Amino acid sequence: GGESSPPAETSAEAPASSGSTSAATEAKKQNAGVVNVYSARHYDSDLALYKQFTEETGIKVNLLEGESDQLIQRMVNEAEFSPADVLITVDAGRLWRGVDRGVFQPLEDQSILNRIPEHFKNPDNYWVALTKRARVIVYNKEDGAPEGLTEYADLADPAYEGEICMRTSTNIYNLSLIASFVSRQGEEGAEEWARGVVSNFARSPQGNDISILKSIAAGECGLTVANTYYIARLGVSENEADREVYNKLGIIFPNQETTGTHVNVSGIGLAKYTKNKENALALIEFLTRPDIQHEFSSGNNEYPAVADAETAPQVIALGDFVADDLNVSELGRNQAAAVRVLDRAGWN
Amino acid sequence: MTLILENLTHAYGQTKTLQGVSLNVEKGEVVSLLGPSGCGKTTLLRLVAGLEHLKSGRIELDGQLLATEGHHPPPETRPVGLVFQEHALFPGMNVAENIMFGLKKLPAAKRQERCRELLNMVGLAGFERRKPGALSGGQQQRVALARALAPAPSVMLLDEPYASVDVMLKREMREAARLLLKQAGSASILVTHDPEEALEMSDRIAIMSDGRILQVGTPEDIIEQPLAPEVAHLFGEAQMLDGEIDGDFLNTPIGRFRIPGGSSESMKGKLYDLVVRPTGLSYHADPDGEWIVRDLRYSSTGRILYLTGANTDSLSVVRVSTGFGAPPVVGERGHIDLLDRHAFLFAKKSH
Amino acid sequence: MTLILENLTHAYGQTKTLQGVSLNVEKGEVVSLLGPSGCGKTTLLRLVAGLEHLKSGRIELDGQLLATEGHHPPPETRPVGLVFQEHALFPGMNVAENIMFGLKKLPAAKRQERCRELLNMVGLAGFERRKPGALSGGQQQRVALARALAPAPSVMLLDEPYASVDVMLKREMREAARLLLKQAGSASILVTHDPEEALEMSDRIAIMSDGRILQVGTPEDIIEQPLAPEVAHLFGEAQMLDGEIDGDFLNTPIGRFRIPGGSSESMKGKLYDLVVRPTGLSYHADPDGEWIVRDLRYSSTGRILYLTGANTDSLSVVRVSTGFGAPPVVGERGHIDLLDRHAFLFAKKSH
Amino acid sequence: MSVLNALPTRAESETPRPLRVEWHAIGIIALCIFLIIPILGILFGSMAPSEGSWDHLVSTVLWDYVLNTLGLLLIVAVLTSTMGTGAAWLVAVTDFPGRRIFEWLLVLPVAAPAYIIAYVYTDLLEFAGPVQTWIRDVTGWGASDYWFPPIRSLPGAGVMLALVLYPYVYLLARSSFLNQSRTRFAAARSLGASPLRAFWRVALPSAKAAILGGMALAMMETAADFGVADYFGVTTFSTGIYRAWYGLGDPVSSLRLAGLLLVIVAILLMIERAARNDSDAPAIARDSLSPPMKLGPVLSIGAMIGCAIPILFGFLIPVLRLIWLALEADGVRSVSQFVIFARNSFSLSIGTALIALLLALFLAYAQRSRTRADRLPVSVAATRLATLGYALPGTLLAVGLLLPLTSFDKILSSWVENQFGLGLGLILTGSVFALIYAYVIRFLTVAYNTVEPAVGAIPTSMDEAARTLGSRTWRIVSKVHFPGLRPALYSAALLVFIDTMRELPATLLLRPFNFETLATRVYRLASDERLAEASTAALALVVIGLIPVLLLNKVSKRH
Ligand SMILES: Nc1ncnc2c1ncn2[C@@H]1O[C@H](COP(=O)(O)OP(=O)(O)OP(=O)(O)O)[C@@H](O)[C@H]1O
Ligand SMILES: Nc1ncnc2c1ncn2[C@@H]1O[C@H](COP(=O)(O)OP(=O)(O)OP(=O)(O)O)[C@@H](O)[C@H]1O
Ligand SMILES: [Fe+3]
Ligand SMILES: [Mg+2]
Ligand SMILES: [Mg+2]
Repeated sequence: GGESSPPAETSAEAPASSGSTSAATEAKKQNAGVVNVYSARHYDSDLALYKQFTEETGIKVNLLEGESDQLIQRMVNEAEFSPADVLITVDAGRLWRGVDRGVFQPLEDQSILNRIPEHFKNPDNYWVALTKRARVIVYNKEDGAPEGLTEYADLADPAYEGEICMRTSTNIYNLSLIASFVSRQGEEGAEEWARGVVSNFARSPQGNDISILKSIAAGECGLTVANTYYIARLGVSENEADREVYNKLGIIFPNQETTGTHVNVSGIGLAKYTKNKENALALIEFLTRPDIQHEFSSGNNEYPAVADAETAPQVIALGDFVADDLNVSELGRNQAAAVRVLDRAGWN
Repeated sequence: MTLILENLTHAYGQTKTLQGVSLNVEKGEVVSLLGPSGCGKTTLLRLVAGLEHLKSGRIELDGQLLATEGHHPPPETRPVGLVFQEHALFPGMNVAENIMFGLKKLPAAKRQERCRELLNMVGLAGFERRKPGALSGGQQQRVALARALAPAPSVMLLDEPYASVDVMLKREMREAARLLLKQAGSASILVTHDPEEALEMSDRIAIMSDGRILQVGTPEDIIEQPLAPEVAHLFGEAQMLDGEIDGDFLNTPIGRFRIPGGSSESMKGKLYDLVVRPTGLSYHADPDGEWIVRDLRYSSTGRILYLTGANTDSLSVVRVSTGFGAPPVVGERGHIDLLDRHAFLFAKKSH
Repeated sequence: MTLILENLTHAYGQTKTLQGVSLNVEKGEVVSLLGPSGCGKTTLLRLVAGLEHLKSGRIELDGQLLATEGHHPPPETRPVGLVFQEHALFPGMNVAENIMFGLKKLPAAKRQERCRELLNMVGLAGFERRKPGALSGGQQQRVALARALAPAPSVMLLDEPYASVDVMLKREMREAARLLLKQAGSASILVTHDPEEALEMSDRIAIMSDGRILQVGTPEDIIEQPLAPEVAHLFGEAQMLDGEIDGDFLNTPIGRFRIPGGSSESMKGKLYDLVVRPTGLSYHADPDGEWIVRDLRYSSTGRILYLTGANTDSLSVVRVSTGFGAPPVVGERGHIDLLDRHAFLFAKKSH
Repeated sequence: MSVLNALPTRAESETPRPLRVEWHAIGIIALCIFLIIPILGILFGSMAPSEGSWDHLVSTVLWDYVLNTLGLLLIVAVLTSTMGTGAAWLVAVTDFPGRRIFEWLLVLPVAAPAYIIAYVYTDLLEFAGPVQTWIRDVTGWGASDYWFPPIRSLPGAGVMLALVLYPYVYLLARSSFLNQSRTRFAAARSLGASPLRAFWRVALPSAKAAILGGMALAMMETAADFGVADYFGVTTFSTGIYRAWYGLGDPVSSLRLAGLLLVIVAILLMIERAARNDSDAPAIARDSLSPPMKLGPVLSIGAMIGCAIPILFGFLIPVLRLIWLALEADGVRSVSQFVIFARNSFSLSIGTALIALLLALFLAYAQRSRTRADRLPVSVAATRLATLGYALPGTLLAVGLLLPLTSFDKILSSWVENQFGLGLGLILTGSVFALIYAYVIRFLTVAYNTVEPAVGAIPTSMDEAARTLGSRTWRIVSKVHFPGLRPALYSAALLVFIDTMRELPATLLLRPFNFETLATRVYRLASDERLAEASTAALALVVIGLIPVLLLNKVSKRH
């Protein structure tokens, strides 16, 4: 949509500099003026923020986007030669793995740390969250709200047989959700739940959040779980068909009475071998500033990670909720267990 | 089963290859097609087989139209077999599979039987399992022949099927093939470069040149009464000389010959082609003779003398056959007489 | 420039193809290689050219070792030209480019010149721009010949270079090629299936059979004194008969022949191969004769009678050459005499 | 070995000789080692002890991986070979209205990445898509009142992949059919074989090497595909490898899966090699100029439909839909930003195509040469391994390459630092060099499989003739072989170019800072589930892929 797609020039800015010279020599040359970002966030709206950062500080942002795990792998391999100054990833599990594999160094800047609520940063301050997204239950309003469905656990209820559509087990969002089950109920509990869900599947796991949301609206699927920013995005889309889909969707924030709705984060950490620490900290500081946090919210429809940042109206419109206060590091720690649970439950 | 070719013409792009060819072949008859390289023999066979489309004319088989302008039934619907000049064996199949390719309608036992029979005929029993790539040139050619003969088609077209087969085998093979063709009652056209083969193998001979048929006739006709110098030239190692009638003599660039029957009034001063075979000349030694013996070579049918005119500068030779008596000596002089057989005079076409 | 082949052996896998072949060819000499299909002629040429590796033996050129066991210089380093039986023209290049391919060292003008010369020789002037795919079989062969002749190599190997060329052109081409080869002083080996061609073209003839050389000699030697029945059989349309000496006669399955010089004591009762050319027999009519005239065919050198024995059931014929007088009538009886030329008796090897 | 078979002539005559140092062989092995680093890395890596996840995988999902992967491979093999071979034969050998146009239109689908096609088709055909919605609107049916083939399924994935992969078979088969002797085909027909039987018995066996080569490519790409399989929820080795590494966090199990996949692919390739047989085409097809077989009106229509189907579904529908989406998303506005992405994509692709082509030629010739000892079994095996890279999921290849590259970089960098006191940083990693290296490893297979049958089909008699005329290898290759190889070389360059254009995982991981290609651009948007916005970039990707397709058409016309 219009808000989420920045004007053309912004995204053209980043690749404008020649890519053929080595990143490392480039870093050397302009040591004072750059910050090298490895990012697994690939939203056009982020590019606008980097541009704004450069305008404000004169520090040039060199961007390398990729998948979280590969970026971590690359940093591990590069070790002390790594040009990376900060790493941004989109899932708590990945942040946890980054810590696990030692690519971060602790953030010591209290002014930054203080902005972030406790369970949205690493206990040892290896990273802080930038944004959060809730994973909510979605149904088709025309079919009426499913009665008694208030918990994730209820999705395993045989009452919803043939209703549920899910993504595959390669998808990190669901893995994190399951990981939270594993944290609370152990592998067996999680598996029992997963089996219940599997037996309620309307079709084998497939597609992505957006496509499943459309299936809900079309009536092919009765229930799913989806990230809030996808739902909000449909609502503000310029495309009329998208807005029609949005209008048909009903949202349930699960576990309001108990643990709170499952929330995931994207986060940023300082690279262990950063050579532009000042600039890197400046960038982190910038990205956690309340006004910029608001931009995240309006640009990509996410919830700000910083408590006093203003949430965008289309996100507020989804409703208010109590979030799970499980430390998101737990999600990473239990991710492998989540995969095993899904394998055993036959959730492909 | 009569194959009738009527006034066929054909061209590859702009290159005219056939210009009005007509020919009939009876059931069981073998007609040889003889002519210089590039004259259109292969093209003619390809037209009959349906591999080329004719530009005009018609082909009839047994009273039924086989092809004409705008009507070109595909090759597989024509009862026509073709031995390709370039063999065209199937490289992935072994010899037996190649031969049995055209026999798919027969039961397997019959097929095997026929294959064995043909392999014996072409002297390749025991080669069943070889791939064509592991055969010598002549062996490949024999397989190609056997493959085409296998289905005993009503019309059989053979494009130089013996070119790379040695004489002895060739003789056997052509007798055997002739028998097979006669048994099957096929109307056959045999392209060959070997006039002797044509004479021996065929009921009739057609002589082609430059996309046209010059003469069709029995071997005797063709040998004894050639209608064109080109025809006469083909047989018996003939040589062709330009000449002008001068009284009872023919003056040629390499010497003069007496004309056996003398010349008529109307021939006087005209230009002629003399086509003469070594056997159409006789030689006797004579110290005053107009010819000098330059060389003397063996052929299986006797000695051939090479002579040049004593009174010309030309080094061109004329070849004369002699018997097996005492040979003339190189350097001696002698007379040459034109005999009234195997020597032919053709009035030159006016330019 | 002498090419010496000494005791060459070769095999394709388990198939032995050459078993101790020795042959010398002098500078400027043309040696023909004659032999049945599959006897190893092509293989021999490939060994000399360096396309196959010999198993044992040695090849020398001009006193220099060219190849031996374990020493196989690649073809491009050998001063050897080869005309391939299957032509092997380069399909992407036109005729002129094909011919000039081996002339890369000459300046362009010279190259063009030479190409023109050779094209004239093979009768293909004007075909420079044609791709090989648009040539007739004989035309392709002629291009292959011209291409090999172009660099005038010290050793020239010709594998049936005239197989698909018509007689008239063949005669011209072989004279021209002979001249070129003599001029270049090449030592040449010419594989051919045509005994007449061998006789006419070559200084000496080598007869091969089954991977061995049976006889090497001048044409006269080979014709007049064949050392093996296979050799005698090759020339002059010879026929081979099994026979047993019975007094002064030779009894064959198809009839008996009187032996011209009579038989010696030691020959009595032995088995013999009779190889006889039509010209080695004479016929005269005789109502009491032991032979019956069955057919009468023309050949360019006279009539050929086909006779069968009157006293045998065999339908096999014997062919006898007659002169040009009044022809015998089919069905008449007569005598056949063996002449003392062109008829050869070979004692059968004991089994 | 296929090449040996392809040259049935006189190869056996080689007398065995003692081994000696052959520089050729050493060169090949060195090159291959250079190329199989990531594969070796995987094989070694998979031998490390696993942390227990392996047993878990074996007991739960491994069989799904095996069955689904084999199923997918089977579907792709069947569909690509029938579509590719059939279409190739129609346009190469027969004549019907529009043949010339179809001849090059048929290549087009190769320009579209499979995952884009998959996105587009699901968008069109899924329950919520316009097609089913329309059906429901017209008929008034509800969700459960009718059956519609589920697009996101194993067969669906097979069809998607086959639609973009059949051109591999098509291109290779076509050039093989064009080079074949028509005389042989004519011989079969004059022996009474219908065109179909003649095709089956004569034309097809001669083209077998090419067709199998194309199928092998399609199948390897299928084995390596992640995008389609994941989106369609088909659990294959490729998705499993990804999950084992990133979900289970167990690289060892991931590498074991990859090793297993490679073994399966290698076995399939061995079957493929064994199935090839002699296909020596004579040098000169006498009637190569004569008109192709004319089809009657009924057959013509059949042929046109047959050729139109793959084009329609593999290209026309998806591209039109993309255009539709691009217009809807107002993508026209953002066209200008594609110039730089396109330039990056284009130059990388050209570079990779050229390098891969050269290496493929080198390897193909090494396999062909029969007089040298470089046909040592080691070098044959090395070549086989070196051309297996295509079957590796790109992610794994990238990771597999990262390790040796950075190690080398570090050594280099420390050395420079010690010697000159210069902080060099990492030169190779994160440079265009690393990218091209990765591409070449991956796409050499494509170039090799395309070039090798063509090289193998050159009759040895051509070489022999040229050599007896005094020419050495280089001149033979450039003057005698090149004209015949040209179509295959162009096809190989085209395929590598397009494959490079759309390569994603290695590009993502190994590229320098601020370096975007069209593929990464498409990925950014598509991975954010913004199909509409991605459509413009996807279109650009397809359009640039068309450039070489058009060029190919131009040059092959001259042929
Ligand atoms: N690649 C091969 N593998 C096995 N045997 C072969 C191979 N090539 C040829 N031969 C056999 O070797 C023998 C000699 O072959 P060669 O080509 O030398 O014969 P040739 O005398 O030239 O015959 P032709 O006159 O028919 O051309 C033949 O019996 C042939 O079948
Ligand atoms: N594809 C083609 N394009 C142009 N001209 C061709 C083509 N094929 C053959 N020709 C020409 O057509 C003429 C007749 O060819 P054809 O093959 O019928 O000759 P042929 O009599 O069989 O000769 P040969 O005895 O040499 O085989 C030749 O001059 C040849 O050059
Ligand atoms: Fe997302
Ligand atoms: Mg011909
Ligand atoms: Mg031979």
